[in-house]
Amino acid sequence: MTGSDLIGIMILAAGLFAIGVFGVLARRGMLFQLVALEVALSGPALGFIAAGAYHADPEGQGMFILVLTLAATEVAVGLALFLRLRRLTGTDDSDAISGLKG
Amino acid sequence: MAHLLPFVPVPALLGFVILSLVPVPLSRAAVIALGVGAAVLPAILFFPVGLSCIEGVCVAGAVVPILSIDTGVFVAQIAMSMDPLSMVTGGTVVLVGALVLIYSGAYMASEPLPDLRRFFAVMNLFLAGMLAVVFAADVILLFLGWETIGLCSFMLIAFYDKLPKAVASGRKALITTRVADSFLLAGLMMLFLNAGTTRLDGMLAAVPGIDPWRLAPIAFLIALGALGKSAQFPFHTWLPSAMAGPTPVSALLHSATMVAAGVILLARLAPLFAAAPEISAMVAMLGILTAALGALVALIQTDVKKLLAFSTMSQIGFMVLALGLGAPAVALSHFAIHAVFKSLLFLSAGVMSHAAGGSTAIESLRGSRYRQPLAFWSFAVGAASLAGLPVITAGWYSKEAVLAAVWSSGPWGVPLWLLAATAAVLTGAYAFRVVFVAASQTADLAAPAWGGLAVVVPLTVLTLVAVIGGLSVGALIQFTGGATVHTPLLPTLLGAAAPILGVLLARQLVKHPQELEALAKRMRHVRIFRFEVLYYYYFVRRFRRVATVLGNAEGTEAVADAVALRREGVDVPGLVTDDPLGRGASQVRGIRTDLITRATDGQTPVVRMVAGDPVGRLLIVVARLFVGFFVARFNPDRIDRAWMGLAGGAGHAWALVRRTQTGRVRDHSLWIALGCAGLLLFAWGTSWR
Amino acid sequence: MTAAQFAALSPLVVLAIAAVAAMMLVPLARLQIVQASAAVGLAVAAALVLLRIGAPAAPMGALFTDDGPARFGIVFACLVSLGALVFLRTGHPAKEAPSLLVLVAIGAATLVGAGHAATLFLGIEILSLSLIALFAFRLTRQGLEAAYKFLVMSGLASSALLLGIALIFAETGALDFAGWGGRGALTAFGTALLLAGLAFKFSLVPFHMWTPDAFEAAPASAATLAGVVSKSAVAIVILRLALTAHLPEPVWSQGLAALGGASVLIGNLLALRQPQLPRMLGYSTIAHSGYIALIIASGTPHAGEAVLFYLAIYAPAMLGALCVAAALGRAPTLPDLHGLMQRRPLEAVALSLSLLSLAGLPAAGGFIAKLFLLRVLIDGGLWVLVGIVVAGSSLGFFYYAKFFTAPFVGHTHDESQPLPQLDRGLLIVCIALIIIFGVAPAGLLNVVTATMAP
Amino acid sequence: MALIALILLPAIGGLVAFFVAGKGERERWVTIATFALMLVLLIAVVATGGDGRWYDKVSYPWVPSFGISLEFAIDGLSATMIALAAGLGIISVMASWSEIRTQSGLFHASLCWTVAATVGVFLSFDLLIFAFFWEAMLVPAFTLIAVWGHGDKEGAALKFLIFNAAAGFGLLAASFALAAMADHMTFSAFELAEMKLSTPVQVWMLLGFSLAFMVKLSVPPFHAWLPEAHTLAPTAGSILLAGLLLKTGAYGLFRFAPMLFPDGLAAVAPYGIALGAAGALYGGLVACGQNDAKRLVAYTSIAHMSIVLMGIAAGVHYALAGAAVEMIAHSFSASALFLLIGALYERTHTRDLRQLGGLQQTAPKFAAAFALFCSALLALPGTANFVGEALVIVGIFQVNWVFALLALSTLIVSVIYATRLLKGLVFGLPQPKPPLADMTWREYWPILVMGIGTLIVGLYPQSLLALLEPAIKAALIHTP
Repeated sequence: MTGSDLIGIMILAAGLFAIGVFGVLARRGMLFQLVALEVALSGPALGFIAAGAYHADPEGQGMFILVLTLAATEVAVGLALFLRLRRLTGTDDSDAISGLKG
Repeated sequence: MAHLLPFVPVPALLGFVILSLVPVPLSRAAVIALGVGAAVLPAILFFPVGLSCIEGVCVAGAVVPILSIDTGVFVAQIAMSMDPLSMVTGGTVVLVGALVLIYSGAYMASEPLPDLRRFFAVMNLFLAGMLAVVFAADVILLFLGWETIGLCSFMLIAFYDKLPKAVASGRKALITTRVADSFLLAGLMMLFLNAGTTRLDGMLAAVPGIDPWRLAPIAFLIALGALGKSAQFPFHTWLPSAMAGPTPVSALLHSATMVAAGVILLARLAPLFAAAPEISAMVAMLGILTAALGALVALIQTDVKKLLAFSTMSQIGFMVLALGLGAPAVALSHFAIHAVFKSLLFLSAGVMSHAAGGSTAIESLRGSRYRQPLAFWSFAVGAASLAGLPVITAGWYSKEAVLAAVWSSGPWGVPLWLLAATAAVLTGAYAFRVVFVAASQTADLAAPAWGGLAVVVPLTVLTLVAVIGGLSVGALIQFTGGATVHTPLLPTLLGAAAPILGVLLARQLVKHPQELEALAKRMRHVRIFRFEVLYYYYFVRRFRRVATVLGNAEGTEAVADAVALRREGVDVPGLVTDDPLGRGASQVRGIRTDLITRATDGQTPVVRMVAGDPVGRLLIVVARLFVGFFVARFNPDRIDRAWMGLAGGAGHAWALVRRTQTGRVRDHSLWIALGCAGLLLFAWGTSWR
Repeated sequence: MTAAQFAALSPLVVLAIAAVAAMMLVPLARLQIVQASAAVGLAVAAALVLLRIGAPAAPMGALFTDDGPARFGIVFACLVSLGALVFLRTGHPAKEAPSLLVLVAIGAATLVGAGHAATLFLGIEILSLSLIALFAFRLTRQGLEAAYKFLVMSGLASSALLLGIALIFAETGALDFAGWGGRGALTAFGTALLLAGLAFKFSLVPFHMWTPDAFEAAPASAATLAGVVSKSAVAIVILRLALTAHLPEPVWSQGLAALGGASVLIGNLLALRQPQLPRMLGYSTIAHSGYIALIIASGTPHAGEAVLFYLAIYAPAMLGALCVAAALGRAPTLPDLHGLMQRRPLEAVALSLSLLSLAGLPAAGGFIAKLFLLRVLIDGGLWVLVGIVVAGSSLGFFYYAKFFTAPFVGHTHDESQPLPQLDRGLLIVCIALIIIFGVAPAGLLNVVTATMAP
Repeated sequence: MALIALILLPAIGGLVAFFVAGKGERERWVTIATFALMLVLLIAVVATGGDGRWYDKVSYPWVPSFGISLEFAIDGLSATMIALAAGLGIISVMASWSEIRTQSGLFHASLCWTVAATVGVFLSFDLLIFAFFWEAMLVPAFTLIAVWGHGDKEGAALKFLIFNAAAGFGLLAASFALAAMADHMTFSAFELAEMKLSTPVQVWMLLGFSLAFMVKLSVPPFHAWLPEAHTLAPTAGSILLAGLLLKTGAYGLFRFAPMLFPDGLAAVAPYGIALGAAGALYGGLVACGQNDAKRLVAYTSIAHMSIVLMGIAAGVHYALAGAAVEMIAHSFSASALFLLIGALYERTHTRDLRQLGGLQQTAPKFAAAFALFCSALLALPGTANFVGEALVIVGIFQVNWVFALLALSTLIVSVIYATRLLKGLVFGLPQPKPPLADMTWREYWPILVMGIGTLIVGLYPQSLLALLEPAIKAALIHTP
């Protein structure tokens, strides 16, 4: 893998991250926000794989596994919160749960 | 006997301390006894001191040191002088003081006990302060006494404190003299810094060494201070209103002693003024101006005390004139004689008006000759002395000495003499105007006679002195170091004729009162007599405006309470219209026609008095615009409001920033994204090369 | 694994055992027992570190460092968690909260020892996830809302952090802090994103939005964990980054200074007229994070000591204030505090002293902390930052003073429960620490200096 | 050790008062006893005689790694100010005997702690310890105003706190900058004074210091906190604020500006004098427009403190002596007037000059006391205020006669506000209608003591100046 490949993949990773961020910003549904979060996390995951490959360093793959674990736990906790919130408020609109402000 | 000198003021001071500070109830008789005794004792103590002068102890420059304080910063030498000057003035003060207090023991006897006690306490304090002024041989003691008598004057003028006018008059006197005192203090400080000592003799010894460019301002400041205390033009306005005090106060403070303190000071610092001739000339000019104007204004007065006040002003003008011309001895002799006859006039006028039901209007004295013969005749003697009837009165001798000094004072002597002689004519006129009115018949003679030893003794003694004291004038002048000036016969004769002319004029005026009224009416349109109004307009009003605007009185709790009450519908009289500094009037909306009206509205009483005088009005308009401009710049709301604006700005910022905290997770995430973007931009910008 | 290495790791092991034990005890024992087991774990972990005072740093490899700041951080995290455990009242029959609390402590302990991206990441995630669970623990609408928002934002911040690490990794090929460096564009971008991710956990403006919500909605002791334990751990890790990594310079220091300055100003501004005590404290922690960030950004020789010193003084004040807030029921506002002095003098004194310390006025410890802050900034000649600190603190006086007075004036009625003995003990300890740090700071300063000594 | 005891005594006394408070008047007596003990201790220290410059001088390490030490020294100036602190403390307790009925323990504790912190300020010669006490005194004073004040007390207290605490940063920042320039880490003023700094650096440092001092002195335009704080504070608070806290600003300027920055002070002195003159005039003018008696006195404090500033800035012997005397004199007169107005307010529940009057008819003791202290206010010769102001003005004449004339004009303004106070309270028809009770002994004796003090210093200033002379000599920056 050459340096320019690495840059290309890094740009892709950053693009994934940006898409995820945009998803969180653009979607009001909580479920979609959680999905967008997964997309955002996949960006760095890709980055670690690519960088690990470039430097021939297994640590990159180790980081990849950690990121995946995190993504899974985040989604698990997030889904639990989502269910509880929807039962309590009857909506999945994240804009609607804005009781804490000021 | 010199060692007795420092103890002369002590009884008076003790009297004050006992009467005012010792919280023990005293009976009426005890208060009077204490108060009068504390004033008589100094006279008794002074007697041996005065006698020792005959033995020749009192020479110029004789000083009794009291103590010297090394403050670490400078050495303050407190001392009393035993020179002829202080002996003459001191003798006069103790004599007049004792007599006036004896008199007031009877005059004030019917006042409520607390007021009586306060009266005697302050009178005693005044006497102590006055003695400090006359005996002081150093500026510290001098200024101590100087300010003390100023404060006592305020307290005594405001004695009838339930009358707002009395308190206002007292404040006016105190503030006006304080303005002058500040000048005096400045002058004394500069003199002190140049001479390096607080002793007056040391200061005077240093005078020749002082650069004339420095000496002139020093002399100027000191002269202003002295003139202010002595109610000379342009500080004269406080004296007539000071007559709101009780009559003995007017007799002691505002005729005989306190107002003459300036004269004493000028006489004591005569070498200083001799070294600053231009300032001396100014002093002389102001003196003659006051003498003439005072006499003229006295002529049209309808109140006997006011008349005497203007007369005091005028007579002190004569003394100041003499001082300005470099004849302190003459001025001092006139001071002594004037003190005697002026207090005599006040005391006897007090008796007469007492018999007339307390009114001090000249008209109400009509018939006093039959009701109060003793008082009337002593008044007549006093008036004769004031007018300076030739040969038989003391006043003639001292005034002649002044006129002679004027005549022989160089190229300007003759015109000045003419002016002074005119003033003398007017003096005779106004003095005898009262006498003639009091001597006339009236239907109502039923008022009770009033007298007693406490009244008779002072009147008699003062009358005697006012008649025979003239014989001592020559000796006095010699004693205080002046030379008898031999004037040509013509001015002497003319000078003698002046009072007689005045008496004739008075006769005429009393016979035809309408002429006097016409004169009074005409004089009211002459601008110089509107001085009082201008003074009020330019200083008092302006000051009040500045103070109110600066003071931001709306912020105070009391006003806030009043506003709250008014909101509830309760009428609060003191809110806007009764603003203590009187700026409510400007709130009134009137029809505004032209600039002048606009600039002068709300000032009705004052402006009306200047109406028909375009120059005066223009001046006022300019002054008002000028001050308004500056006051607007100076508004303290701005200092405070700027600070509070900062606080308010922070509050607004809080409300603004707070709105970013919307509670929506998308908005919050947006901030995170923006933060990331910002940091990335920063990283991009700084790693670009 | 050598004995020294095991000894260095033993606190983490003990904490992990305690967390598991507390979890296992839930169906078997009463809440008190569960809490006790958590407390024992925390205390033993702290003691294990303290026993090794003076011991040389064990060679642990890049994943875990065993230096002074790490030990300080572990003890600090354990003790503050112990304090937070005292007033951990979730108001819910579930008894898992103590276990979660120990998990937070584990996260913090991991984070403070982090010398490698993996530990950094793990520590942050353990912290975040257990905090999310604690925020939501009451299952109230507000708690869930705060937890959800925190989850989403924390996810974003984590991805930013990870992307940053990935970018740096891509350029430098290293994942341990010591290997980070260089001046390439990728490192610069990576540093920016790394900073963003850390700033979120450190609640620096503009990544601060979650803080007040968490303080308002979560149980007060969860707020303590978020505001003190997690934040201190992040502070120590940022400090370690500043000391060991050679991150590209203008980005790291000036970026940190910019975030810190913004936090000082905006945090204080946001708290200015906030009527609610916990929310106000939330905003005020933003400002305090800002002060600490400024210290680190100054890069002066004493910065490390100043950070630890600041944290040590900040902790008892925040702990005391939040304990009182917990005692007064949910989200007490300014009027609720009126007359507190007559009703509950201990709470009133503790709250006032805590606020005094946070405001940085003597004789409370906060004054000394502020002195240190100013000294560090002035040593660095950073007069702009001094100006920002002065402006921010002056704003701070306003709201602290308002809450400071409230307990002494007026009267209100309340029928809340009297405070348990343990809470009283905690408050007394906080008061004592605040005063001792305020009038005799030499001891603490010595500890901090010794900690930072190489 | 005695010096530390002087600080610790009131600090501990406050704690004791806090805990013994309850039924009875125990906390009041404890507080009085504390201050009395302080006076005894102070006399014991002064009686040792010292070495001509310092009566006692000690130094203990506090935070050695920081270069901070507990560096305390006492000379005549410090001793005078501490005596004032203890005396005013006793007077404050007496003045609040019937006024303070709620949370009396905390009140007296705050009183004690305010005094303890100010004593610390007067003794400290380590800049950071000085700053420590400087900021520490704000807190109990803030509490005094915010809890026991009147009206919008919290607003007033906040203004007080924020102004002073924010300005305190100037002191802190300049101290650190100064220490950073030293060759080793030290904050000892004695050691820092040895440094030779260039004039511009000195000016900057001085500006930092004087920011704190001038806000405390409340020289316009930094005065905005003072009127509200003085007006709305309880009587004891006003007494301590005017009599003690303002003096710490004057003390700091007097002590440290010439000691640490002689060249800087000389360079900015004309501006200092001008600011003081303008401030004195401004404060006086504003005082003339007040209806609230307490507010009026508060503004006179601004005027008098500006005169002190002028004196210190002038830097000549007369002016410094005058400034020192004026500090003491103003403590007496302002505290006494606040005490009197507070006692009056307790009886009438108003301080509005238009709703009061005729005291000389109804309450002659009140009237006499007001007359005495109004005389002091207008700087009547014979009162300490005159000595102070006259010496300051003489000194300024040596420096610049234009400013001296400006300063003299404040004497004119002072007579206007003083007589306004007299007119509103003492003269006139007795108001309000039910005649009020005259002073009780608790109110009378403090007034008597302060009155005698004013007169003694006024008539025999050497009594005070001899004590202050070494400090004044040390503060000289010009010897014309």
